This record gives sequence, C-alpha cells and structure tokens, in this order.
Amino acid sequence: MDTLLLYLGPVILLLIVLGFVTYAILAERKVIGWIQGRIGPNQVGPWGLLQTVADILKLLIKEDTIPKNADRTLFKLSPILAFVPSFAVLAVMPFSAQIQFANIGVGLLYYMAVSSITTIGILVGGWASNNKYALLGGMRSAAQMISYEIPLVLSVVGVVLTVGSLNLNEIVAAQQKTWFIFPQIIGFIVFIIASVSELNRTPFDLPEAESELVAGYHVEYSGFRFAFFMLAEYVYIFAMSSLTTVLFLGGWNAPFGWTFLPGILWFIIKFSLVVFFLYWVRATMPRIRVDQLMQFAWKVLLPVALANIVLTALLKEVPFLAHYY
Amino acid sequence: MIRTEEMLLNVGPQHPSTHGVLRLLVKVDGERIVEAEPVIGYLHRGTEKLAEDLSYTQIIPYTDRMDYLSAMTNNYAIVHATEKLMGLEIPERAEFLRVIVMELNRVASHLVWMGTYLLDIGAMSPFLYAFRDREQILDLFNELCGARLTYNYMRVGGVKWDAPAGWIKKVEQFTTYMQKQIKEYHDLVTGNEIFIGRTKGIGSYDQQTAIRYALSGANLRVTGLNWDLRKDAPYSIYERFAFEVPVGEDGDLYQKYLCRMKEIDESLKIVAQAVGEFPSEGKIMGKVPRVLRVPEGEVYVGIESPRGELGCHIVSKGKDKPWRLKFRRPSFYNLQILPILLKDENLSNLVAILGGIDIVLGEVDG
Amino acid sequence: MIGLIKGLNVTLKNMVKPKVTYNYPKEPLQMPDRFRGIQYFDPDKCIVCNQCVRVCPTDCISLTGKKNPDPEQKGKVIDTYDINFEICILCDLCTEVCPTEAVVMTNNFELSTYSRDDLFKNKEWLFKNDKNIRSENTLNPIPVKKPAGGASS
Amino acid sequence: MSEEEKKPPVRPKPAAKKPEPKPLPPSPKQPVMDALATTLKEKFGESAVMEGYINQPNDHLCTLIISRENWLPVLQFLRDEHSTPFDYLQNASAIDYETHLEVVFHLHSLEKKEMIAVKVRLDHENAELPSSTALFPAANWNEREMFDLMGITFTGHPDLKRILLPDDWVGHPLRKDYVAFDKEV
Repeated sequence: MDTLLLYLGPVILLLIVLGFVTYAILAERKVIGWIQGRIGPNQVGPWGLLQTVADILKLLIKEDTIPKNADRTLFKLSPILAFVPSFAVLAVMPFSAQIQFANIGVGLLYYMAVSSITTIGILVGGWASNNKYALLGGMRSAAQMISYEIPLVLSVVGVVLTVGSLNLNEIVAAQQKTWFIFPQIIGFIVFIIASVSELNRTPFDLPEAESELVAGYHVEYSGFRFAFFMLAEYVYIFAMSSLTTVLFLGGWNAPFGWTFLPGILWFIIKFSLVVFFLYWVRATMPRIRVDQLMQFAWKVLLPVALANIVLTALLKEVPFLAHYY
Repeated sequence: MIRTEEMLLNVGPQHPSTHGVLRLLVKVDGERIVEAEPVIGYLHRGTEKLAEDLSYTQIIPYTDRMDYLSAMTNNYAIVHATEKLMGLEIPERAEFLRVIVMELNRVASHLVWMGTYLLDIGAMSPFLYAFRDREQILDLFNELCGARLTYNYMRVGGVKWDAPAGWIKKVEQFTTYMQKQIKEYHDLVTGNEIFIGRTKGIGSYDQQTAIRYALSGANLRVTGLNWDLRKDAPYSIYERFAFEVPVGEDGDLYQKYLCRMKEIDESLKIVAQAVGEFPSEGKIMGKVPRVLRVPEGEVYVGIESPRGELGCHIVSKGKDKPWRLKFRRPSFYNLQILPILLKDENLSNLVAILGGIDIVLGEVDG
Repeated sequence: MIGLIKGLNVTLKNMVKPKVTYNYPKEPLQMPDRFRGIQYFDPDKCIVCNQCVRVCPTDCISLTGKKNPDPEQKGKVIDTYDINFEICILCDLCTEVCPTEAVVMTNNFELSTYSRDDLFKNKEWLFKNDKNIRSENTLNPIPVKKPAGGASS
Repeated sequence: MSEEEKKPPVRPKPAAKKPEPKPLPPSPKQPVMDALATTLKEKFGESAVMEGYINQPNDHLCTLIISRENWLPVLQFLRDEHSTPFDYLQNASAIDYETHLEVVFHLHSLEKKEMIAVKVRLDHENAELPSSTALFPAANWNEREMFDLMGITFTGHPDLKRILLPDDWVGHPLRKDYVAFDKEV
C-alpha cells in the first residue's frame, strides 16, 4: 500500500498541478480581463472553462519547429531543464499536516537550490535558439534570477532564525499562534518582491518583455516545447505561492482558531490570495528597467534583507518580544 | 581569446512596439545601443502623387489614412489650405463643429498614445482603460459622420453633416466624464514609482536641438518653448476659447507624458466652451461652387495636430486638381531626432524613447 | 510605494465595474443611422449620370447604361453597376453626389469572404442589400428631373 | 493636362473668377519684404535675390526666390544673422513646374512669429543643390524625400539615398514626366 502511494502520489500531484496550471492561466486571463473592463475568455465551454484546454491542445498538435541554425540538442534539452526542477520543488511542500511527499530536514534549502536550476534551462534555451532576442532574454533572465535569489534566501533567514529549523513542517507548526507575516513583515515584503522577480512576472518580466524583446528566451519555441516553458512558469507560481503561504501565512493553520474548515482548505484559501495578488500586480504595474532591476536587488533588497536578519537576531533577545521570535 | 562584439539587432518592421511598420537597425554592445538607424517607407502609399490625379474633394478621404489616429485634423489641414487659397468664408456653425471634433480627436489620439506608451513600458491595464474611454469618442464620431476612424467629415467650405439631435448634449456629458477619468489615470500612472523611474530624466534634449530638428507639438513644448499653432498662428475660431498651452522644462519622457495629459485637459476645456457657445442654428456649408476650381497660386498652412505641426502645401494651377500637394507630416519630422536620442541608451529605453515621440507610421510614410 | 498602492487601488476598483465589451459576432452591433456601410443600389432610380463614378476616389465603381427600352422615354437606364469592395473605402462620396438617391449607404458592414472575387458586387447583389438603409444620404438633394433631361452630358 | 500658358505661377492671382487679374491692394507686409530683399541684395549681390513677392492669399507670406549659388549662404544668414532669426524649418518641399523644378523652404521665426518662404529654381537635367543638413538637421530626411520622389541631388548630404521608396525603384514619381510602370493595378 505504501509503495503504491509512493508511486501514485507524485502522479496525482502532477495531475493536480496540471489542473492548477490549466485553471491558473484561465483565472489569470479572467481576473486581468475583469480588471480591464473585459469579460475574458468565454467562448470555449461554459464561462470559457475549456479555453486553456483548447490552447494546450492547439500547442500539442502544432508543428514542432526548430530553427535551422539552432543548437538542436540544447534546444530540445532546455524546456526539460526548465520544467523538471519546477516540479521537483513541490516534493517538500507541506500542503496540510498529512499531505507532504518528502519531509526532509533542509526543505527550505532544497527548494531554493533546486529552483535555481531552471535558470540554466532558460539560459540554455536562449542560447540554443540562435536568436538575438532570445539571447538577450536569456542573459537578462540569468542575471535577474541569480541576483534575486540572494535577497530571496536572505529574507527567509529571519523565519529560519525564529523557528530554528529549515524543515517546512516545523516552520508551519511554529506559526500556530502568530503568522510570520507580522513579526517578519520586512522579510515578507522582501520575499514577495524577490519571489515576483524569480517568477519573471510583471513588474519584473524583463526576460520576456514583449515590447522590447518580443518574447525573450522562448521566442523561437513553439508547440509542445513552448508549452513546457509555459508550464514551468505556472508550476513555479504554484510552488512559490505555496512557499509564501507556508513561510509567512501560517500554512494550513486556521486563523483565529477557526478550525471548522480543514487545514487543506485554509491552505488553498491563503494560496489563492497570493496567486490573486500576483495577477493583480501584473494588471497594474509597468515593467522596471534592467539596470534599475539590478540596482534594486543589490542596493535595496539585499541590505534590507540583511538588516532584517540582524533585527530578528536582536529582537530574539528582547525579553518582552522574544516569544514572537 | 575572449573578445566582445557588437551585435546588429533588427527591430521591426514586425515588432510589437514599433507602432506599425517602423524598422530600426540597432547596433548594440550588450544592452547598450551604439547606433540606431530608422528605416521607413514600409507604409508609403504615395498620397502626394495620388493627389495630383484627384479633385480636392476626393483627396479628403486619403488624408484620413495618413494620421489615422486623428483623421479630423488631417481633414482640416487639406480643407483649410484649399479654403485659404480660394478665399472662402466658413459658416460659424461649421467652424464650431470643426473645433469640437478636432479637439475630441486630439483627446482620442492622446489617449491612444498614453495607452500604447504604457503598454510599451509594460503596463497592460492603462491601455485598455484608454481604449475604453476613446471608444466613447469614436461612438460620438460614428454618430456624427458614420465612421469610427476614417471620418471624411470636413468638406471645402464647411462640414458634411450637422450635429444630430442630442449629439451636443452627449459631447457635454463626455467632457464631464472624461475630466473625471483623467484623475483615475493620474492615480494609476502618474504617481507610479516604476513609471517615474522608467521615464524621468530619460530621452531628454534641449530647446535648441528641438528647434534645429524642427520638432513640433508636445515634443517641442516639452523643452519649455511655448509654441502652439492654435495660439501662435490662430486658425479656425481658436482665438475665441481660453486654454493654456502646457510646457515642460528639460524634455524628458515624464514631462512629455505630463504635457500630453494636460493637453487632454485643455482640449476638454475647449470642447466644453465650444459646446457652451454652440450656435443654435446656422448653415454648415458656405457658398462653394459645385466644381472646385482653386485659383492659381500657392499656399502653405500649418495646424496643430495631436502630433505637432501638420502642414499642407498646395500649388494650384487653377484646375480642379492640385498641381502639387505636400503634407508636412509631423511624425516624419519628429522621428528624425530618434538616432540622437537613442545613442548610448539602454535597449530597454529604446521602446520608451520611441514611444515618447508619438509617431504614427501612416503619417511618417505618407 | 504610495503611487503603486494607489494604482493597485484603481485596478481593484475597476475589477467590479460593469464590463464594456460587446458580444459582437453573436449579437449584431447597432450602428447609428449615419453609419457608412455597404451601398444599396436601386436601378430604377439611377439616371446613369455617372457622377458617382467620377467622384469615387479609388475608381471602384463601374457602370454602363443602355438606351431606355421604352421608346417613348429619352435618356438611358442602367445596364450594369459594379462596386469593387476590394478597393472601396466606403468614403460616402458616391452617395453624396447621387442626385436621385439611387446609391445609398446601409448599416451593413460585414464583407469578409474566403475569396477576393466575392468582393466584386454587381447590380443585383447591391439591390438585394436592402436592409438598414440610411435615412439621409445625398448632401444636396436635387429634385428628380424629368427623364428627358435626366442624364447629364 | 495641357496648359495654355506655360509660365510658372509667379504672382498669385486674386481669388476671383474673372480671368484677368485684378490689381491687388498693397500688402501690409510690403515694407518687410522690401527690407529683406534689400538686405540680402546688399549682402550677397544683386543677383542673389532673383525675385521677391508677397503671397497674399497665404496671409501675406513673403516669398523670395534665391539664386542657386547663394542658397546656403542665404539660409545661413536668415538663420543666424538676420534681425528676425528664421531658425525653424517649417516645411521643405519641391515642386515640378515642368519648365523647371523648385525647392521651397518655409522658415519660421519662433521668436517673432514670422514666416517666410525661400525658393530656389533648378533645371530638370541638372537638379543639384547643396545640402542644408548642416544648417537644419531637420532637412536631412526632407532632402532624402525630395531626392527620392523628385530626383533632386543634394550635394554634401551625409546619407543621400531613397527613403520612402525601395532602393531599386526606377524614376522619381513626383516629377511630371514620370511614367508609372504599371498604370492600373
């Protein structure tokens, strides 16, 4: 039974994630449509529910084109490199007290480490396409994701200091009374900004800046391979929103002791709020410039994140506040 | 051996933010632009050549297609030049209608600019909001002259249609509505720190350069020069209306944005005044011979289109067709400064600077 | 930061505002009366004066007349009348000059076809296009003269 | 298309229907015009200004016809040294009058809000004019346009090539003797 679950579990998760991606894309288009005074997709299926299915179907039956001068091996490898880590990071995510696939001691570190592999996939894709726009997009992406990984990691150090563990389960457990968003508000802000940037979403969507680089690193990709890049992007939204929920919003813990809903539902509600926030920001913000992006990471986010660590360490010693930290 | 190499990037003619079919040959060193050369002509339709075989009335629909975002001002340029050469008197009601539609068209055009500019910079929603509000102007025009973009509304001697019943009321309602909407745009865009960061201090040039390059419209005023043909070489009945000419200081993109937003405000003021003083009755066509024979001579008139000075130069030999028709197309002049502005800029600024000039390729290519 | 929050506020407020899109292909758009759509042509009214052909800026109209079959009447009647909608720009000039309102605008605008040849519309097709005809058309309506002096030189 | 009188339209006729020109009332701009012509003649010699007249229908526009040799110096003078500095190139155009080509620059003084038209006449065969790009950078594309459509060569232009038409186009369409390759498409 256990062995069966061991093999079946990830498959179910994959299906759930695929389902999420399908409807996350639809939800994004709907939400942005509503914000912009439109209805959004509403033609395919009732309320447009089958829109993404139709889009994916279209992508799957499209001709698989590889540019003549592209590096064929790398070109084919790159979508896989980009997608696999995005799915692998979900293994350590505690969706509720019961649902988690790998409860490893360094869960948080694992997430950070594995997610950075995607950068290589994107860079390889940009390079292998042998297209100038793709190359620029790939370069931007590499620079951006490496830069923002540092404040991202540093911003969660405050949480880690408080809990004293890198295990995501223990982090959730430590938030039974107070969610970390309150004592770690600085860390939270830095984390949200850095995570939006890691996700390559507006206002940090420079690698695929449409108005500048046409489509960025995946400009030459079409059909199935493009679908994989898309998939990776949205699986990361899933993963990053989960991580935000787990680290700062108390995971599956019910707020105000409202335990009439099961933990997993609370998780989904908080998770949806984070996802909605991402869509909302995308509908509002212009794109930041590439040099401002770098300056922002190194000159603003990094010092703030460092200061947050120091502050957390100091407050841990203040007798009155110590039990929050 | 490691060496760096300049890369030739071909931006356009099919690129999301070249506003049509402009092509830019950009030499980049990393993301820094070393040299940029605009290549135009992909939308050249030979309006000036075609006009030599067309009667003056027939040219009007062709002008609709030059600057297709403000066809009303284009219409006006050709009919105004023709009227000047013929020495025609225009009925007052027609003049009022002309001013109302031209200023509404200016609002519509600036809204498109604002929307697409924000889209270039990466914000999606302002584009849709701008189009939502512009839609109302287009509906007004549709009701007035039966078309949403290519109006073909003005005629030598007047305008084609009188305002339908209730139209003036609708225009009035729209001005109040739009004045409220402007505040929303300011909330959404003007104070946005990312937007300010993208535009402030970028792509600036001084007044002398602007004059030498014969820039016009907001591109010239943003350098601090108060130059608006509606005030400085008044045509139609603009002298009757009180409005201000917004100017900037050092010609950066943020001020260009502010200038154009204020111009929307001022245009709405003119429309409101014109609607208030709108004559309750009167003719919409002056005394015009059935076949337009324009006396021999030459005339140049410049009017203030949303993009700058739109000039019309007619040389007539006394026939019903112009001997030579030349349009001073403001986008064509304004675009010339682009290579200078782009030099040594970051590639991300390319779209911001190009968008800031506010070109319409139909006009650049004639 | 304040600007960003203000902006987020604006977008959130717009999310609950009524939507402004049309359900276009499913619900036909209501165009105002003056809308310039595909022309309607009434052969009985046409006096073959050729003004529309002369005024057309793109030369998309072609017509031929024939002798009036009624031997008692002078003048011509229309034989063929074609508008090439590949190049017609619906500028309204032909209806403006037509003295008898034989060619008038309608509110119909859907012209898309799979073949360019279909855009070449003849007299019969234009006559059948008789829905949503515009009420005011010619700029200077000239009372219909007696058929004797109908056709201009 | 045949013209009874093949003379270039030097003096604009009043907007009257009668064929015989009515004597025009004297223009209020006449003194300005005379002063300008005199200054230029003094500076560049009697032959510099071939003709000067006032285009009355066009808001009494002072129009000068400059000899080809003095084209650049006169522009330079008008831009920099004249008491009313005409520093804004409002419009640059070229006209084919069949007997000759004419290049016309409409210059504007932003300071004094005045406008003049400066013209130069060229032959069809030898249509060459020194480029004024150095004086008015705005003339750059205009001269390319005139080269492209009217076939006027501007010597000293930094980048004289076709601008609107394809590089392999034959002929210059705005010339009256241009024969369209394909009359009807």
